[in-house]
Amino acid sequence: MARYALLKLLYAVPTLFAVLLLVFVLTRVIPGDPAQLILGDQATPEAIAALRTQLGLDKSIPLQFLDFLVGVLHGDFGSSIVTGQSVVSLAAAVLPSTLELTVASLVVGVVFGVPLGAWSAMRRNRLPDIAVRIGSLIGLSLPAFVFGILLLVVFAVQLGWFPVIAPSGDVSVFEDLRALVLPAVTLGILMAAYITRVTRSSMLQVLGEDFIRTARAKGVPWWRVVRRHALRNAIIPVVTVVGLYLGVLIGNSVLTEMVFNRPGLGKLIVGALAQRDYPVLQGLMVLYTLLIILANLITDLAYGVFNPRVRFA
Amino acid sequence: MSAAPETLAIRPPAVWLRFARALWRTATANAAMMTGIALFLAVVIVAIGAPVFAEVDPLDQDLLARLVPPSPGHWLGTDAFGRDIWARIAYGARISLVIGLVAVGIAMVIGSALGILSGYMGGWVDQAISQATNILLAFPSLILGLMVVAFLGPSVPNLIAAISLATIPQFIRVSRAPTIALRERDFIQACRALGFSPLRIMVRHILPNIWPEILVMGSLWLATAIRVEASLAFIGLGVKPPTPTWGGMIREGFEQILNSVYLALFPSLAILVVVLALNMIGDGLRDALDPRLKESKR
Amino acid sequence: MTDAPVLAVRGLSTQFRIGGAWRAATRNIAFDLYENQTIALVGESGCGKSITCQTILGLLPAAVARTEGSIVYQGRELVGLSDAEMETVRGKEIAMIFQEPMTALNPVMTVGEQIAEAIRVHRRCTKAEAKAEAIAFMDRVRIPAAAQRYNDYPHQFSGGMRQRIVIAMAMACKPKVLLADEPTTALDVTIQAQILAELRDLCANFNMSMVFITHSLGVVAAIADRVAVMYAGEIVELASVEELFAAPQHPYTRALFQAIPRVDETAENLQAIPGQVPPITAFPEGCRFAPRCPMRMEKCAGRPPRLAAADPASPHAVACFLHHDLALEEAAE
Amino acid sequence: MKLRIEGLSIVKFGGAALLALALAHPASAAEKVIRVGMATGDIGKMDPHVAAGTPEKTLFTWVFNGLVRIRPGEANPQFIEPDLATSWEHSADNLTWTFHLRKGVQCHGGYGEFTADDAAYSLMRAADPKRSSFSSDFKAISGVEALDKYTLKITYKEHVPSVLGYLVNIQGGNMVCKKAAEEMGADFAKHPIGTGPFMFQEYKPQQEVVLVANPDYFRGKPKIDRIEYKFIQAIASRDLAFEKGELDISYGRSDQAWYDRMSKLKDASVVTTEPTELYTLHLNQSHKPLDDLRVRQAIAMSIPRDAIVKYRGERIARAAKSVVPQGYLGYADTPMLPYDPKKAKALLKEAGYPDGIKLHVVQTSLGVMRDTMEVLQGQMRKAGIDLDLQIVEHATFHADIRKDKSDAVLYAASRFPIADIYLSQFYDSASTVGSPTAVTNFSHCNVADAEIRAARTETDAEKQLAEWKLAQKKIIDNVCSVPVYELFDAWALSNRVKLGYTLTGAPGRGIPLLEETTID
Repeated sequence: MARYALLKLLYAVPTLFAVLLLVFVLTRVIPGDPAQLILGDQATPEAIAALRTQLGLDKSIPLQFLDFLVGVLHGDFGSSIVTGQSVVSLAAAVLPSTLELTVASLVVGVVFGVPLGAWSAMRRNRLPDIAVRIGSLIGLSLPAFVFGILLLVVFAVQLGWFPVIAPSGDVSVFEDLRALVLPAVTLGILMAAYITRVTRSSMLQVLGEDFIRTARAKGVPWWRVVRRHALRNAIIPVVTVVGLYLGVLIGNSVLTEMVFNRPGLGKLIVGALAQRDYPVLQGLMVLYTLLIILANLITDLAYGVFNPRVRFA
Repeated sequence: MSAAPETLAIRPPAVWLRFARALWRTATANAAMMTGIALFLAVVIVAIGAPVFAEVDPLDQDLLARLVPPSPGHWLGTDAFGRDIWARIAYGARISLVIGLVAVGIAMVIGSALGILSGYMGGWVDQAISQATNILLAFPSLILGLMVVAFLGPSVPNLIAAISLATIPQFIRVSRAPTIALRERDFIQACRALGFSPLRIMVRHILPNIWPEILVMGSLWLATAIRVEASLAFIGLGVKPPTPTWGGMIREGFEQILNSVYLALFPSLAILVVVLALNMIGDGLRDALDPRLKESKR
Repeated sequence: MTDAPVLAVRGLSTQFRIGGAWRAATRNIAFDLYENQTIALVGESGCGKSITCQTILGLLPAAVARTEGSIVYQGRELVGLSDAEMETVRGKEIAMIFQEPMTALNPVMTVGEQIAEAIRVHRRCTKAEAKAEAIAFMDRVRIPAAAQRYNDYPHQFSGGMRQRIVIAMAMACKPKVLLADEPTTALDVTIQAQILAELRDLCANFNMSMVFITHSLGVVAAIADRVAVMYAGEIVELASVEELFAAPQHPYTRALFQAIPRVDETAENLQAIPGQVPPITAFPEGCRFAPRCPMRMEKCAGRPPRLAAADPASPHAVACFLHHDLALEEAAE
Repeated sequence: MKLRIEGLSIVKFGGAALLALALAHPASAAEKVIRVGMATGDIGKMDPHVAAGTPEKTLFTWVFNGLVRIRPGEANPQFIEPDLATSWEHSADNLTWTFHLRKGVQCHGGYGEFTADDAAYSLMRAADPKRSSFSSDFKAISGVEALDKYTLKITYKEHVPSVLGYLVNIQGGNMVCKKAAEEMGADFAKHPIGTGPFMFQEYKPQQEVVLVANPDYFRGKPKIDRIEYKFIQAIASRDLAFEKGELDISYGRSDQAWYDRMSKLKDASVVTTEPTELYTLHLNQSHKPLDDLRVRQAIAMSIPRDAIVKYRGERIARAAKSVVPQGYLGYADTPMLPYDPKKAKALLKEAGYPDGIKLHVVQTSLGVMRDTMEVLQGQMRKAGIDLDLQIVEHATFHADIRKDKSDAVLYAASRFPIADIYLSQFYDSASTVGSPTAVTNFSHCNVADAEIRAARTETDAEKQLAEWKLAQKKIIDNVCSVPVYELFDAWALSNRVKLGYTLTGAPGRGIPLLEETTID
């Protein structure tokens, strides 16, 4: 398994390189000049040219790429051309809250999605099933920010249980978790909606399998058939979907991060793109790609754990 | 072996005929599917006949009647420019439906084709497709959208291309895994032994077995596709204003959410109706196409 | 043969909900199973053999299937029992094995666990005890190196081995009755013989009765004491193996015998009989075989014949107006 | 069955957790803290001579001083008063200025006393195009010299309309400490050092900057201990945080609906401040059919200025009355073509466009700019003018409009309140985009070059005003652009905040928090 993981990571290197190259070229091909954006609309062309030189943007793109690669090999990802902060420190500042939110919403999604999906499948076409299905579709159709704002209005402003904006500074773990609840639920609802659908569909298929009948024929009580036989098989495709969605979650939680004013990788990437902050964009895309690859790897390994038919070779 | 009576198995000569009959039988027997079809047709009719259903011009601004709540004059209220929300939803259905259905449709076809190919062929084909998938997955949809703008320029077809591109990996992944599992199953082994061409095996034997999953995934991503249009609007790939789209309306609604919740709510509900309808149809389709699928034991 | 049957089935009818209406898939099934006896249910695919077995164990989903009639197991009525009550019967008193060993086992549980589970749901015992017993049963059904293979998953076994595991699982609680639903159909011919021998052996050793479903008369001869021939949801002929093979009475049974040389293990349609088995939604009013029967009479279309002995002294029963004039009392549903 | 029970227990557990959370209250701090919410995802370079955005400028208001300042709460240069300089005098020709600095002013972080040397360094830095975004404001300076520790002499090559205006504590007029700037180099932008009432303490990416009171502030130690300057991009989140009391001051939205809603909050007030931003639609004369005056006049007549002001909100917006914002030195109320869509159509017909015209416009996706453009689009439609909007991301917008890609450019700007800056940057042909001296002349306007340039060096105030007035008239008659409306900044303030002055204007955009500002 370790060998498998290592091999997978090795395969990731060309992916990483391709992503980098794409990001590098594309960001420089699209219109928009970071120097202009930094200096504002009253800056003279002279000042802008000077800043471009200072930032090394007057060099050819291949040369810039080379510079960047050399830097990366030395562990230097450069500094933001907008704020001057080092890319590594920026990434380090936002990564914990991104991971925290991702894991928390994953937990919310699984804790609600799997049981609801299984329940829905077992009560197929009856009231609980219909309710769960419509509920999950509402979860999918309504934008996260509508939920987010709704949760804020009810639980933060009116009931006062949670803060509107995440507390900053050295707050207790408790305060930190408290601020995590609403954003995790907001993102988790979407996740749960997906998981519910997939679990239900997978569960329906598994419940029709012969081995379920075998288990029942040997007198295994129904709840135990569901738990030990059906769910353990039905969970396998869920693992794939969860893994898949994990990456989407990390990158596309921007709106949730905005509503709850949390720092995050997605927000930072979008911000860097808007500002044409090339070094930050490059560095974060490396990090983001690594996270995706890691998420894939974990999914693969988890898949193997849940599915004995898969062998790691 | 099926728990349902085996005598039910009827084998008409052609696939399309089986499809049509099964569809018709399911549709007439399945109230939910009928409702779904009716709902979806209703949305399509509203979209096509928007000028009939909404007498007001969706572009007509009334600067002094902005953010009006639902009322007799504007029965879904007005937006931040005093435009009638109902008219904009009706007209917006045209582009949003096209974008959602076409983008997901394309992604579904290309994605599952690649996924099945990858899962069935294995080896270097699988490696190549998986690597490409990883690269695509590594781009948040926003950045992916930007790539498309940079190369193709903004337009509705390019918008659809961008959304498809962002969605394809999902379908690759969802179809690849079960294909790998199926590849080892006896009936596929048997097909191979009989010398069936890989193409025939993939299309006629693997696809019918995994496409319930693909359908479910498709209905899931439709809502996302319609909404992604809104987020791409931020980077210039959106539909040009003042043309109404549901995604664009939701984006506008975000700005005004505390002033008037209807701006974001109604287009979201419109998306919900379409997704609901398609899910009802999708579930019905699945029942029709998948004779193996049995009722739960209780 | 003792006096009281272990399992007595009377007037059993299983109905499915199709398009909103209840349709009978089987009708008026009746047979007795005595201790140490094997009864074979023979017929084409879709004739209701499997449904009858699953009905006996109450395995059909209540939402789509309902049962009328009576199933008495050792004096206890099984029809109408709650699921929880049935759970004490399944596996412990009546067990079942299936046609498809490839799919009958849970792919994510080790085979050992699956056998041990059957033991543990019916008896209070420790995990270790259950494991030891499971290994003993694996040994008993001749799985090589049983102890080592306890922790293997189903996909690591061949088809024949998997069927042995399914059998071990069914035997784990030493049931009185074994329902075997075409247990050899999916296997190679050589393996088939081994499994049949195994089942015979087990029945004898464990004092067990068996309902054996097959569409192959050859297999019937090898394993059964009595035979019930089924067509379109009904038993059309019921006799001892000897009598049936010596003098088949029902035109359908005769057709089956005529078809033997031309039927291999996988062919399911009888070329010898023109036409097809009618679908459940289109059963004919009278004798269900009438449309395909070469000896069809006018009255065959009117009322369904009853399963009865032509000669009251003989246990050889047949449902055909060629042999007697007895009709089923109740009109077809 | 079992699952249902498990589901329920999860709900119960969740409920218990919520209850537990509800019972815990955050400990209230004894120190006085003002929390300000700003509409941004993050802050840029915290170098006052580089950053030009509202989020950064607001911060600079608290950290830096100028040689002079505009009286807190006002935005008009007529209220200029001493800041780091206590007095000043100038030569008769206005070309030599001498400033006498306050003694004993300390730079933050122990970087020593602020002296004429620092002031000279600061000005040189602001005038250096390599280090400053505002160098053009100081290009008339020929020399800066520290005569002694507390005396600074500035000499000018030519007459400048308002020398003091450029030396107030905004943009290039902010005084940095030489030692800190030199020692830190590029890091200065991460840790700004000034002389103001509050000192930079900590930056958290995407979250906030924390500032603490400067105990040695020359006007006295501030009454509040700390400012938490929070970056909250989404207006809804800012509003909710303010409503719940997690913010004391919150940057609002220039929208009547926002104004009305926030005005209803208890214990809070909504304030609109000058300077306004003037929204102007620049018509690119180098593109057909905008080279035709009649077409431009038709456009001018297709915009219902008053209706648009009503739409935006009368507490938030006022109709533009010239190409220069109201209140600027040299502003002249200049009559413009009245709203008349019928006449506009007729003019288009006369110009050879009986079916109306279509303009291709590059437009930013940013909030109010985009809203305004959509309103214009909806209104101009009625006069047969079709705006084909290509909505692009803000960075692309800035790049594209400087490459002449758009037929018309909607631009919002506030400048130092002297007509010259506005006129020079937007209407002097030297500033035409694409030229080496380009600034923001998007219309290729050149009809008022003579007047703009004459006024710039005119020493006679009367004559100068006359030149500016003529320039504005010429620009408007030629319809180089159509000014639409001016928008105020809107803020929500908790009534617990006592600013210590009456707030009507904020020259640096951000609300000044001073030594006397406090919070109950």
